[in-house]
Amino acid sequence: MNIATPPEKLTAKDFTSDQEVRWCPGCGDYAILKSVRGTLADLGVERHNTVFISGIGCAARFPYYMETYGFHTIHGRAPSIATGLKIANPDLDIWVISGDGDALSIGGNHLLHLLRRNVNLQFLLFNNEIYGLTKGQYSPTSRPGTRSPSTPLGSVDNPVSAASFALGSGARFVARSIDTLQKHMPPVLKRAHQHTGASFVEIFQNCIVYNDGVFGRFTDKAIAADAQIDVVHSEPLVFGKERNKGLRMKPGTMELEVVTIGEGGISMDDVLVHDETNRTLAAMLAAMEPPAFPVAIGVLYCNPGPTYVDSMREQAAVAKNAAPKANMNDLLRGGHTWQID
Amino acid sequence: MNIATPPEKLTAKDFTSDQEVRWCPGCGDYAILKSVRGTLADLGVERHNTVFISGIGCAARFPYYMETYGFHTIHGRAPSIATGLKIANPDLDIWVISGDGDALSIGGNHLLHLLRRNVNLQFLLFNNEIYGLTKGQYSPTSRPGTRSPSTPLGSVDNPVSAASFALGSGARFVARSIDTLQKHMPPVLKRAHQHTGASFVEIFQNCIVYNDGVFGRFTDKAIAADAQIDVVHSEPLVFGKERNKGLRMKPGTMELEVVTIGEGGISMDDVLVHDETNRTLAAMLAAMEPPAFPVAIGVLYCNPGPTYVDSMREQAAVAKNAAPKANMNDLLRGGHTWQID
Amino acid sequence: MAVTAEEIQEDVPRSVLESAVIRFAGDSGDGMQLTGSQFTLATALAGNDLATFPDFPAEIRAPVGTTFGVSAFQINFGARGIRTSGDALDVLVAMNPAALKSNVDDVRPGGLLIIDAGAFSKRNLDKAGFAENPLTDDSLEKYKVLEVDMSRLTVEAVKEFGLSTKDSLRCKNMWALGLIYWMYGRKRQPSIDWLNNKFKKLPDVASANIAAINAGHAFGETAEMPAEVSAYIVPAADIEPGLYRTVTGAEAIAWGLVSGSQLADLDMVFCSYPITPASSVLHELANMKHYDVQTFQAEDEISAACAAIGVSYGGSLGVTSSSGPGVALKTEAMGLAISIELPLVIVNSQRAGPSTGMPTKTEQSDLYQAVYGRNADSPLVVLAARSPGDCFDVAIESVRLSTKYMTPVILLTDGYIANASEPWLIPDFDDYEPFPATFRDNPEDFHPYIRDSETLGRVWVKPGTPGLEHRVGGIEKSYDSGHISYDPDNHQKMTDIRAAKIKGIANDIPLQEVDQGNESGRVAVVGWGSTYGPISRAVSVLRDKGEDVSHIHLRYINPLPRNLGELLKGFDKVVVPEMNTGQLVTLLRSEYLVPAEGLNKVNGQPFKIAEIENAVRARLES
Amino acid sequence: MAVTAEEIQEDVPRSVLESAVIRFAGDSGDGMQLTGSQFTLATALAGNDLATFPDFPAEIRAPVGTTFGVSAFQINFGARGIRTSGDALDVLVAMNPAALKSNVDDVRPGGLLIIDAGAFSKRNLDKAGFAENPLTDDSLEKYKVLEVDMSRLTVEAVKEFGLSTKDSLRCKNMWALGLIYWMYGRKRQPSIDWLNNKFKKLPDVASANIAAINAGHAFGETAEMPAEVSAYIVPAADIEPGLYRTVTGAEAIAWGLVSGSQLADLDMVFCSYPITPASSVLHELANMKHYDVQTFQAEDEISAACAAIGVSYGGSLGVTSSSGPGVALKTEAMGLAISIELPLVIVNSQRAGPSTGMPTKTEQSDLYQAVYGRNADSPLVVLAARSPGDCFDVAIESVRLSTKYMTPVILLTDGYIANASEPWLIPDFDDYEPFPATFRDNPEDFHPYIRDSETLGRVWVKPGTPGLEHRVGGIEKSYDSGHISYDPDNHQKMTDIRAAKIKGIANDIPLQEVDQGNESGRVAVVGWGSTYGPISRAVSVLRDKGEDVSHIHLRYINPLPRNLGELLKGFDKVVVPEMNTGQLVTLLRSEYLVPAEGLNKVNGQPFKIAEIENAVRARLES
Ligand SMILES: Cc1ncc(C[n+]2csc(CCOP(=O)(O)OP(=O)(O)O)c2C)c(N)n1
Ligand SMILES: Cc1ncc(C[n+]2csc(CCOP(=O)(O)OP(=O)(O)O)c2C)c(N)n1
Ligand code: SF4
Ligand code: SF4
Ligand SMILES: [Mg+2]
Ligand SMILES: [Mg+2]
Repeated sequence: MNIATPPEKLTAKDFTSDQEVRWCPGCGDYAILKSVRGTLADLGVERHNTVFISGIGCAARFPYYMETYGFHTIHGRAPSIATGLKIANPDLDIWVISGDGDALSIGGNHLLHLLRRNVNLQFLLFNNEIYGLTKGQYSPTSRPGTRSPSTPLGSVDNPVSAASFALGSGARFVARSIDTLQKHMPPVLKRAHQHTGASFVEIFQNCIVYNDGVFGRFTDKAIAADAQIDVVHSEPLVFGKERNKGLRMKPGTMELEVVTIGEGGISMDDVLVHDETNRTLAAMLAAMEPPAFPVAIGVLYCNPGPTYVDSMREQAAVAKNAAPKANMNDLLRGGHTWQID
Repeated sequence: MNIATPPEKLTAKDFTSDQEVRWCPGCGDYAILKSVRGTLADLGVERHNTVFISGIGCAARFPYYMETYGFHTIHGRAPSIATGLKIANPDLDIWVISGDGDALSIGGNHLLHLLRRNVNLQFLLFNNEIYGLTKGQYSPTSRPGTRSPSTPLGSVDNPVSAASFALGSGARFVARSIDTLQKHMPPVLKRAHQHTGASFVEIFQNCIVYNDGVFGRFTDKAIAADAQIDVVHSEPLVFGKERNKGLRMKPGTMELEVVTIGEGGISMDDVLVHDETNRTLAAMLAAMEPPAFPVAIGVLYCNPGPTYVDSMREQAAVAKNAAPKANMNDLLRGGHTWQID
Repeated sequence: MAVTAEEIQEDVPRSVLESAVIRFAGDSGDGMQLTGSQFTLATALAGNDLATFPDFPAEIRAPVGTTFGVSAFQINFGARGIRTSGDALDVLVAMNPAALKSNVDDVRPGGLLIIDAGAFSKRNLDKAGFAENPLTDDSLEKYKVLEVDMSRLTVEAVKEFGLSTKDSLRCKNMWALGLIYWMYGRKRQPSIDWLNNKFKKLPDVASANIAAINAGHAFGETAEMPAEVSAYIVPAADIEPGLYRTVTGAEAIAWGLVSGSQLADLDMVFCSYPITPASSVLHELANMKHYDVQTFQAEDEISAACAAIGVSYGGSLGVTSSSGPGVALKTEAMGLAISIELPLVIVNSQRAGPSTGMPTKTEQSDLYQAVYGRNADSPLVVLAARSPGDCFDVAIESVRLSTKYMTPVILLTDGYIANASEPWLIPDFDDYEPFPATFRDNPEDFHPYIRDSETLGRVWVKPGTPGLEHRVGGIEKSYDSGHISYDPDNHQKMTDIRAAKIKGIANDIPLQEVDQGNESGRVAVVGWGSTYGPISRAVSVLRDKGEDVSHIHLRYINPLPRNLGELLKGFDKVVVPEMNTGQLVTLLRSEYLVPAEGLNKVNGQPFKIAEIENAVRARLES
Repeated sequence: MAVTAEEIQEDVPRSVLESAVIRFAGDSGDGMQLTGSQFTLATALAGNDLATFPDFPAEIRAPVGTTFGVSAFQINFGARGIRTSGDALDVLVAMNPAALKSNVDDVRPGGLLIIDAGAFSKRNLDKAGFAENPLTDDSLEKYKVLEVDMSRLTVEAVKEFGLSTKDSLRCKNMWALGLIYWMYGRKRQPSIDWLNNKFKKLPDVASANIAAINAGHAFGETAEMPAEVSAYIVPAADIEPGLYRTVTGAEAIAWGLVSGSQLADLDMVFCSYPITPASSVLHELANMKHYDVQTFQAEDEISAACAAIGVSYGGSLGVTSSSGPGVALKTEAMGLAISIELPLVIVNSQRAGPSTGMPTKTEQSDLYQAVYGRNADSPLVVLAARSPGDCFDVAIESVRLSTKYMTPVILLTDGYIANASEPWLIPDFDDYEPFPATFRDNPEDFHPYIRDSETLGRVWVKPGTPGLEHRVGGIEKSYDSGHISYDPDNHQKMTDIRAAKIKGIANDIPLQEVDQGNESGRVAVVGWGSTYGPISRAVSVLRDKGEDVSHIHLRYINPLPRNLGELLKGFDKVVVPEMNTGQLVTLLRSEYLVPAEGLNKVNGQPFKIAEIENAVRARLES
């Protein structure tokens, strides 16, 4: 057990609980765990004020490994439990950890409402496009044709895009990173933490056992630079090994296209500048799929707005100011009464 | 009871069941009922092949009033029941009827998955921005500040936009109409019927008892022409009493703006032409809110793709072709066996 | 005893009645609920004891004039203790043919029908499904009938205020109220005050309504009444002295929960999703932000239950509320609360089922669900309220047990209790013993599953407390440490302690008392919940006739009071009336092996006294 | 009897055993489940009766060498009828320290430990949490210990095939299998064939594994074995003649459902959401598209249940499947199916709870949930399977009752049955009587709630049938017409008929038979589900010793067989062993007022024979 006063500056190790980590060796979850611990240390948050809430799944084991408060709840319901917790105690710094099945299959509705209510917390979705814990069935984010124990001939449903769904649900912060990008993830997590409201972060996570390499199409070293674009607010949307590729609006259409700077008269000025406050652009970036487009990572959208619990508290404060001091006897005697002697 | 062979051409009356309609007098649901009956008659569909599935709510009483097959199920689950029905019998023509609470509060997850799977049926959402049946609590589509029995001081949550949510969920047909627009609704319903896949139609419906006039901001006769835009594929996005207002991309941005044709050098050529196959445009149209913008009605998006049940059936057909004739004894004896004498 | 309101000044000869049952019935738009509650108030002020039964149509606003659009309000009042809203009607006020049609069968032979003849148009008769006008054939022979064209008389009475005909006609309920006020010698002033207040901004409407009351009253005083109709007096009842108000079950639950959380020194967050007949608790609490109450209207019942768990995890009191179908959805979350051992109060306002069933009708059929309705061995506490006023105390007790034992508690009430109002002797909040919750804040030797050796409840920790960081979840936990454990013996130990904790609560609740009658004897009638009224009255009727019958009414369903088995074994027969097909009876039989028999009724209506009386008599005779 | 495989040719002297219990335990990556199933096959081919118990770790791939990463497979086989996987181990094969640590306590004193000494490195000892090396201290004193450096011997044996050390070491399970084959005189050829087939595309791997088997076998034949280790023979058992295969409960459920739907002449759509230990039924059926089976992996359990209702509404057979927490989520939908009166089969593969509990461990604690776990009066049919093979017949019976009576049926199985495999006398499908479903297609006098006068089941109509258009829902329906009805008497009538329909099924199911023993006597041991094996063995042990004990095992939980009450009343004592805190016992006590007593165990492990034997003996003596 820890002493009550945190030391001056905590390290990643201080955020490490005494529980043995039980993911498969080589699972992408390890890398995310490492990033999160490091990020918390960098942020200088207090352990006792930090709570990790998760549903069920491999990803959802995460809270056990953090030396903070942690609650491993039931499948799909972490957003609701986190909302209740935030209402009860708005000062807590809450991180929700979820998988693609947990968040987008059974839990899709709660995620929608968490996002539209804009409850102030961080929501990390570990997307491995598979149900890890239950041994490899396809998930709502699995590519069409995914062969799995429940789809031996290949899945036939259209997958949902986590980021598009979040934007459609009214999310005001949508970002992405990749398990292996240990330099990229911490700043994204910090932005999420800094944002007031529900911060939705999708992290592509490799399930080495049931879906190994499914993100290879944009994470393989050889092609990563050409298959990813790290979007940064106010900066041009360029990418590529030579950083000579860019995104622009295809003239006369409402679609993005990839252009090569220096080819066909295209200059840097033709390239779109990222505006993270623009939902339309964010939606287009979220929808990009290789090989035609690079996969967008970084902060796709950030546009703060009123948050649920704060608005609720403000309303309560006004009501309390307006109403007489709360006394149960007053309440009980508040209506029409009569005396029997 | 009806006779087995349908007469040559059915009328709206033929789609009218013998059940007394039990909505409040003046409820917008009556107008929708009328449109749907008329549309079915116009479409020349067969009553026995048509099924209405609903959840719970005032809107969900709809099936009782149709002389077709009808199933009034439980709150929020109509999409799932309809999916099961479609798998069992792909030839049925299924209409799901839902309210804003039924579809977007308790049923949001099933709607998401119905849309992403693209199950071939029509989904009509009667959006009155309130819980009618349970006597007027605010709903996830209620404007912020809505006073209701559960929010006596006004609601504080950000509402979800039904059409934006549908698009974010991967819907391939998204349209809108208004209860009172008896000329507008039937063609929209016909397009929905014609579209192969999940056709999502949001209908603004006035709840005269608990939320009367909430759509007045764009349906009041006096302002309707300026506050609505009926979008038509391949036609310019113009509206207004004088039909001199239009939508265009605000130059240099990723945003729509309203322009007046003939003012400030704006001509018809500057106005965007509606492309119902473009998801980005559809999302921008769906997000438009008065007074800054008109409310978009008509077919916002239509872009067919593979449908779940058809793909499932095709896969099964291939498997059946490949595998030997199904015989239970073969199956039971299929593995390693041994004989004890 | 004396009523503080001034005594009735009589100038007509009045027959004295011990009690009377009146039902006001009309179209949903006719304002019958308002009429009923005004009469209730006037009756309470007159010092009678009373019980009411509002009966709403399922539709929000069914088409005017149809039978399924009829709204009714029944009141039973008397000079003696009143326990039910009454078996058979002495008076039915029927504002239209549909109201007559759907209610006349409940009038006792010889009872009085007061009928708005002005509403008996061909069209309305058709809508109600009358082939013949019942006022002109002899179908109402066995009743006394007072036909008055209330519609016309009302329109005339309010003419001077310039209302439209439609608005004028909306005053006819007040005309009827005025007539009934005259019949029972009620004072009009409180209703007049109420109207003036309600229509502050529409003085013409207020005046019209008041004129209608007065006109109805005057009609009684002056009209040539048929011989059968007379004026009555129902003397004041012998009621416990004190300050009274009327209260519905929904209100009392809300106030009880708030009181409980104050006694526990906790903020409360009430998380719910609307559903009939549970929503009124949400509505009540949504107005109580100044009592440190937050309300959260969740996207569904699952989310509501989970948010409440999140609240309790955060160190406030999480409460959730629904009706049967909604509670069904909370089942998995309740399992988490049991496993995680956090306080959680779940209020179930029962309604008729299965499935959507009859949402506006009452039933007691969720006892199985409450006691047994979860996967795995999942014990929790189940309490039941017997009447609107009782809801207050049961809600407080729910909070006490939930926080003291770190366990979910299900509070069973029903649609009848939720909507019915009864006069309530207002308790003094200062009389209640506080039971402040304690939170662990000492990191020394801390483990999240350390238990209180007496209650077996685990420690409660507020996230945010330095040095107590820990992780818990719905997976089986190691005894004390709370770490994940798949150890076989540990699971046995944890299962046993979860069971022992709930069982042990039997030592912290009162012994079961016999409500009426002896502690042993021929027949015990055992009830729970809203059957209290009819059982109580039926047993007192039988006892008055010298029968050896006792009434035992349970507040604690799980665990059962520790003396209950002994008690039941002292009776030759145990009869268990329930508004279900026999649920408590299963519990009693399996727990005590007593040959308890069910007396069951599931038609969405409360028991009639006579039903219970007859059934018990049959057992006495057999 | 004779085994078609050629008879064993012996050249060593072998002691004869009546039965033996072996457990293979190692790291998740050590292939213990494969080893176990190969040994099972060889044992079945040798004509022994047998029962197995696979025990997986909860984690997908826990870190190598830890105790929570240990995977085990137990088999009990013999020359007599075998009913359980065995109480205590005769032989434990431990491939690493963690495997020894977590399994050694189950070995009987004097039992044999076969240990891969090569895996007992300091690192592995640490990971397993051994302070001392148990091979060098005296902690294993009470066992016979055979230490072999299997790792090294395997690497040597497979050297010639050029595998990496890692891949070479992966063959060590086959080395152990070879040794055990030698010990029990098993034939290697079937496993060799299997390896050649499995590694068709990797002939080196196949050869290496075969070499390992042979090396292990040769080690037994040639090594200087310590005196305690000898070779055995377990003679063939007296088994009913016929064609056999091994089957797991999950497979048998899947095939039974398909068979049932074929007998009912229906297509089947299986709608499910993955959850341990239920998923394997989904996996099995996903491969059976050519049997007119569709599978739908829904977004959650609610959707799965609702989709299945949609399927049945459409005139196919809707089936859904889950484990306790998932079934909890289906509760509201089940209420709809009850109200709408459509067929629906709900398979519950029970696991240890509450909440997430211990997903990979078995329990029988969802009986309350199945029988009572819904809001309102919501009767449905509950059946329970007793063994893997029994799942086939119970699944067929579920389909029969569900379609014949238009009702949901819950089929209870559990994690133990789902995963365990047993030899199964393959039935001839043609022996099963078809029970084709009938659909109404005649519009004359049609109402959707017309009932069959015998079954009380309502008519089934396929949407798409001309002239039968109609509307139904979860609101209470008018008797016959199916229209919405709030009529009080109608609700009573509908509630009563729903109950009567389910009760009446008692006339369509077999009378309860006594599995072993007399129809009356001193003690009846009453069980249900997967406790069949241990109860059966314990009772036969007791009876062999002359005790007056009978075994009654229930397949029908609701309704109960109509002679059960009579039967139970014929015994002085009724003992009910359950892997829960006492659920069936509640049913029996309340239903029949018999003083049945529970014998309960909830540690995630099946009963041991001795536990039941001792408990029954205690009752006999008291
Ligand atoms: C109510 C319920 N349904 C199903 C399950 C089984 N289950 C556990 S985790 C899981 C899905 C895991 O997938 P995901 O959320 O993507 O997490 P991952 O394991 O891939 O990290 C499922 C179906 C459960 N625990 N509870
Ligand atoms: C499980 C469950 N929860 C709650 C309810 C209560 N309920 C019935 S309809 C409804 C909401 C109705 O709103 P909406 O879907 O917008 O339909 P409307 O009545 O406005 O047409 C609610 C909360 C229910 N019937 N079942
Ligand atoms: S199954 Fe996949 S997601 Fe789960 S721990 Fe293993 S590698 Fe990671
Ligand atoms: S409550 Fe509103 S939505 Fe419902 S029937 Fe009445 S007017 Fe229509
Ligand atoms: Mg996943
Ligand atoms: Mg609505």
